[in-house]
Amino acid sequence: MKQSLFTLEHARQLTADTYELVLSGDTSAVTAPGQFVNIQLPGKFLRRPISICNWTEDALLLLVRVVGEGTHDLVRCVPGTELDVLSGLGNGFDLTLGGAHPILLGGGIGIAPLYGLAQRMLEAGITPTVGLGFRSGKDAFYLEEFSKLGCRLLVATEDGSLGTRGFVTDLAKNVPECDYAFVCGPTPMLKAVHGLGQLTGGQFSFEARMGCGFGACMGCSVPTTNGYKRVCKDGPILYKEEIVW
Amino acid sequence: MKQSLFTLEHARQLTADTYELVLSGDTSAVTAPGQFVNIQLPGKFLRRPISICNWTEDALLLLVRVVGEGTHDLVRCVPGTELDVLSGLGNGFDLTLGGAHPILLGGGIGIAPLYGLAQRMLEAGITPTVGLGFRSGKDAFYLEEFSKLGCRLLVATEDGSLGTRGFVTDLAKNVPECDYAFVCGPTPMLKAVHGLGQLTGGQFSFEARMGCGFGACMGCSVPTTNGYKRVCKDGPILYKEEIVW
Amino acid sequence: MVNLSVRLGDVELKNPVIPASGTFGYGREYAELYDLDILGSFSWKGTTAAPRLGNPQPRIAETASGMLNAVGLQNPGIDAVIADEVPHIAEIFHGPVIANVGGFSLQEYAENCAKLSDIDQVAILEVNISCPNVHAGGKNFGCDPHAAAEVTRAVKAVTKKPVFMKLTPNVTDIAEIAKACADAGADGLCLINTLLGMRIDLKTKKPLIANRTGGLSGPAVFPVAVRMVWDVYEAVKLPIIGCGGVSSAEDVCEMMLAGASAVEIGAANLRDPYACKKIVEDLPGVCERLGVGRIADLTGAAHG
Amino acid sequence: MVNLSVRLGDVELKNPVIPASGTFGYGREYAELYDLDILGSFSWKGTTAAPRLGNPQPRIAETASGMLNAVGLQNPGIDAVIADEVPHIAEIFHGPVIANVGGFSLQEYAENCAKLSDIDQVAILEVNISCPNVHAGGKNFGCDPHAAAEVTRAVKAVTKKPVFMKLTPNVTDIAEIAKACADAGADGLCLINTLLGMRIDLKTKKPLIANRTGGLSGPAVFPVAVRMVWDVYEAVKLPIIGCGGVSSAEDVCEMMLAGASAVEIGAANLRDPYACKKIVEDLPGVCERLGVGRIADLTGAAHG
Ligand SMILES: Cc1cc2nc3c(=O)[nH]c(=O)nc-3n(C[C@H](O)[C@H](O)[C@H](O)COP(=O)(O)OP(=O)(O)OC[C@H]3O[C@@H](n4cnc5c(N)ncnc54)[C@H](O)[C@@H]3O)c2cc1C
Ligand SMILES: Cc1cc2nc3c(=O)[nH]c(=O)nc-3n(C[C@H](O)[C@H](O)[C@H](O)COP(=O)(O)OP(=O)(O)OC[C@H]3O[C@@H](n4cnc5c(N)ncnc54)[C@H](O)[C@@H]3O)c2cc1C
Ligand SMILES: Cc1cc2nc3c(=O)[nH]c(=O)nc-3n(C[C@H](O)[C@H](O)[C@H](O)COP(=O)(O)O)c2cc1C
Ligand SMILES: Cc1cc2nc3c(=O)[nH]c(=O)nc-3n(C[C@H](O)[C@H](O)[C@H](O)COP(=O)(O)O)c2cc1C
Ligand code: FES
Ligand code: FES
Repeated sequence: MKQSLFTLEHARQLTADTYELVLSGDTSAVTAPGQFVNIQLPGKFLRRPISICNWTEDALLLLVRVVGEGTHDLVRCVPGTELDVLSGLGNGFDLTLGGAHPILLGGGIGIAPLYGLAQRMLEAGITPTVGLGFRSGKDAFYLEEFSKLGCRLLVATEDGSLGTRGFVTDLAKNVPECDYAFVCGPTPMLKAVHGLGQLTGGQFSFEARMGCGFGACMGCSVPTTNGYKRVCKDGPILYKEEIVW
Repeated sequence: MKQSLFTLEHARQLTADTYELVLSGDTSAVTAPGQFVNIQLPGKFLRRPISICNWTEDALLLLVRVVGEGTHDLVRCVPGTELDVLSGLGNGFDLTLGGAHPILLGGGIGIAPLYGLAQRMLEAGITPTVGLGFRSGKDAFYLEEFSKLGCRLLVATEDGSLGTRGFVTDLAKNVPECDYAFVCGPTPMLKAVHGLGQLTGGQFSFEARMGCGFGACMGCSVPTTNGYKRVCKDGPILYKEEIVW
Repeated sequence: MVNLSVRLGDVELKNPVIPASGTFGYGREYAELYDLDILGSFSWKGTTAAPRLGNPQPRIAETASGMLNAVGLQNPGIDAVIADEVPHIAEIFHGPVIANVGGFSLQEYAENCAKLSDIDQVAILEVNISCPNVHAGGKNFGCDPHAAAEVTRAVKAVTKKPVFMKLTPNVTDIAEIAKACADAGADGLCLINTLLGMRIDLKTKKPLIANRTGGLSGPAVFPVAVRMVWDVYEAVKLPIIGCGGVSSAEDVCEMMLAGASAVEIGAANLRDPYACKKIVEDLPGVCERLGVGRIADLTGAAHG
Repeated sequence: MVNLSVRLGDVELKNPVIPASGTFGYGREYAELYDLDILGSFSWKGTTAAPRLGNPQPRIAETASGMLNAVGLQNPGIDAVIADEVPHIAEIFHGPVIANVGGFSLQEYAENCAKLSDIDQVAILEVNISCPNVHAGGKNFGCDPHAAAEVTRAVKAVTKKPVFMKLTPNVTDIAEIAKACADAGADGLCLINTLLGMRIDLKTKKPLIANRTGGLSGPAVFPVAVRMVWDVYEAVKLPIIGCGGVSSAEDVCEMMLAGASAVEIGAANLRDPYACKKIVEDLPGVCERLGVGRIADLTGAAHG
């Protein structure tokens, strides 16, 4: 973990409520896809945890969905704004454990960490299938970006306005040969994927309301079969076999 | 009183801790020199009261001394910053009551409202003598501005590094023919001036910690011979004969 | 169309937005700014028998997301209020008024309330029991269930107007005080008054407030107020006016979910004189977003 | 050169800066960030007899200038702390440690304190009495002077270590509780713990904290903490650790002026993991500006 100032370079609107942000700064603390940053915002007491969508040596890519005041203020920062960021938080995905053809399943804003994961998998010679779920076609984003990476891309929408009608679980069922999943999305989705019979293993990215984000306060602890784990420090990635609903 | 947005046009440093600010916006609520504005600052619950140094139809001139976080943040606003301002607060000076040759006495940042007052007096054919007091020569500001108005200017410093060594009371004693004073400065100065035998009358600008600044909370009330008065609404200008120390 | 009307017992308000006592004077200053008739009601400045000059300066200090005040119940006294303010209020506001009453003895509370009982526009007597009892060594009435009940009984004995007891948060168990007031016949409750707080000036090394302590209010206290409204809603069946740190239409809804039937807004008016107007204007939109057709349905909806 | 050293009874600290219990774990996470030896001390996470899993999620909510937590004393239990954490602490920190102890019965408090009595590095036992007494229908020990005194006596009977009772602010008269602890033999006091608060989620219409209420801390509570430290300083002659909303070197000084001999910093560490380091670094400059050569001289200097 590192505390440092990042500069907002640009913010681009992707859908009605979703934005892509590029922050420049020292990313040396980032070691794995699936890690997150915790961003201090003026007037807010607690920081806001946001997954690292992707990163280079000197820049972070974030995808942010506006749900409240903090995310609202964040996406409206003008380029040049300096932000106090804790970077490189959490364990991140272990991409070596998913075999050669894992499936990456993301729902809504949960697709963010899968992008950097997919890119690094491809660099490592792993060819993931990516299944992305959205409420409707107008909520979809980052399809082209995932395509350009060169991975197989499946899309589902709840209203069928884009891709398969249904959920990411339906996408997974169509590729029964994929038996290891990397998953990020809302809790009901995580739970549904977790219940898929075809999976022998998987890594699931969890969310929790956080006090600190670096393991000090026990604010984010959840029960697992290995005892309580801190989503911020021992997670946010939990493994299929340890998850307790 | 009016609530509206003002835009910071420029901030100029005058001394180590004193700044001149120009804010553009609707000044229609300002009716007299000696009134003040109450400025909302991000992250501060209460507004900050600042005297109107001078004003035009569409701009306010303020002089601000940095004493704490609020004034620190205010003078560091970048040009273009929008500020939520309550303007035209307080009673202001009545320049018709001081005769043809009143004296204006200001100490430190207290000289601010005297500038607009002096200008309006001159416009009305009144020729004020202005006595300004500072701790030392390096703390002095706005001497040229006052001179340019065309009024008689006297300066005192506590260490004698500029003008007369001493206080504004010493300046007043040198012009015994002036028997009506318009005064703004720290409380000990107000009190000393109030005690000057030569004065038959005068108007004194008071400060108080304020909850609202527009008369609603009684946070700023002080005793006078006319009962309690609200510095923000019935003041900040109190008259010599009603002042109780 | 969202229905914003709410009831406080038999009193109907067009909406739940009520400027809180001590932050709205007797309405004069705000009437110059906006039409007060948009408000559900307003609670006037705490009024005592004799005129009170209040505490020495300074009376105000800033805190993180809040403020301290030690105004000390400065008011012109009940006779002057009835003579000068009540007729003026009738001109600037045409809805039901909440008369906030202070007192330093049972007798004073009762006399004040009796005097207000014939004024038609006064719809509710809000009895502020965060006052020291001069007959009990300055112990605060609101900190003791017996004293709180005694005030309630004393006031109820002299008036037919609905009596809402305004509770102090500086107690171990606010539900206990609420129950004591309810058992003594209160028609409703208003909570919270300010939390006791203090700031010290680093330069002078003395308390910033001349009176040493002041009452903390503003957004800082909102979670404490919500918790206490919840606790009191569980403990008694009386209508509750929720108060403490409310500064947005969302806060109004949150306070109602905790159990409030109407909501008072204090310090927010001082920071932004148009706060209550903005809240009234924002409420329909917030209710629509929450899928609420009748705002009164929010009261207590987070319970059970 | 400003002298930053302070005393808590017989315990000397190199400076008054102490991370507060529950926001610093057992030091591990912060030791990765900075050299803990710059600190006066640190108070470890509230430790109970049995390991505790704590409350369900969510446990955290944001408030204006503060936060609510309902962690529920999650900790590995005293035996695991002694076996695993104490030896590790000896590696990462070489000053006196404050051992924060929780308990749900007199017996549990006493047993926990007895177990910690032989650990050299533990300089002070900080007994958190904001816990429900399982033998008294869950009534909070810290809300009743008799219960607070009983805990004090039970603990003092089993240990020679200095015992600091950590008081809850959710009481009518904190000075009364402080006096009860003092009379029962406490060596010092720590205050305040968190204020009971609550937030409600407008979308789900349910409390945001799964446990319904949480403890409010952060800058929002600072004026309440300063006031209570003042009151307790006037009431008892014991050393006080001031706590509640402190987030800057200036706040440390203000808390000391109110009567604190040393100062704990809680929520500020969560917002900024380097908060205590920055405060330690800023203190000399702030003291110089205030003309203070020995920071210990600030303690209580605003009184009398
Ligand atoms: C590990 C992790 C990774 C995340 N990655 C992303 C991401 O890449 N993009 C994105 O848009 N969002 C992400 N989130 C969710 C994001 O943190 C919340 O949407 C955000 O904190 C909401 O803040 P707000 O002020 O807009 O909303 P409010 O509801 O006003 O926030 C109030 C409080 O609740 C907390 N909170 C609200 N929702 C959540 C939530 N879902 N999870 C955790 N805390 C919450 C806030 O942090 C704040 O403390 C992630 C959350 C976690 C825990
Ligand atoms: C009618 C009036 C006119 C004023 N005109 C000017 C002016 O023209 N130029 C100028 O530089 N200053 C002026 N002041 C003083 C100015 O308001 C304070 O210096 C400023 O509020 C300090 O804010 P801060 O956050 O920097 O200091 P802090 O000390 O951190 O402020 C903390 C709180 O105390 C209040 N406060 C602190 N000092 C004063 C004070 N002297 N008077 C009233 N409230 C105070 C603040 O408003 C705030 O609420 C005036 C004050 C009044 C009442
Ligand atoms: C300046 C000021 C004066 C107050 N005067 C009174 C009063 O006279 N009577 C009363 O019952 N409450 C009084 N209060 C308390 C408020 O009515 C309200 O209960 C409290 O401030 C909490 O609400 P808030 O956080 O919205 O301000 C006063 C509050 C303030 C800020
Ligand atoms: C997440 C969290 C956990 C806490 N856990 C404990 C605890 O285990 N024991 C205890 O005595 N106090 C605990 N506290 C209270 C703090 O030690 C401190 O008394 C309180 O938070 C006020 O200080 P602050 O405003 O600086 O946070 C906890 C506070 C927080 C925020
Ligand atoms: S958020 Fe503090 S431990 Fe995870
Ligand atoms: S500051 Fe509120 S009445 Fe003057």
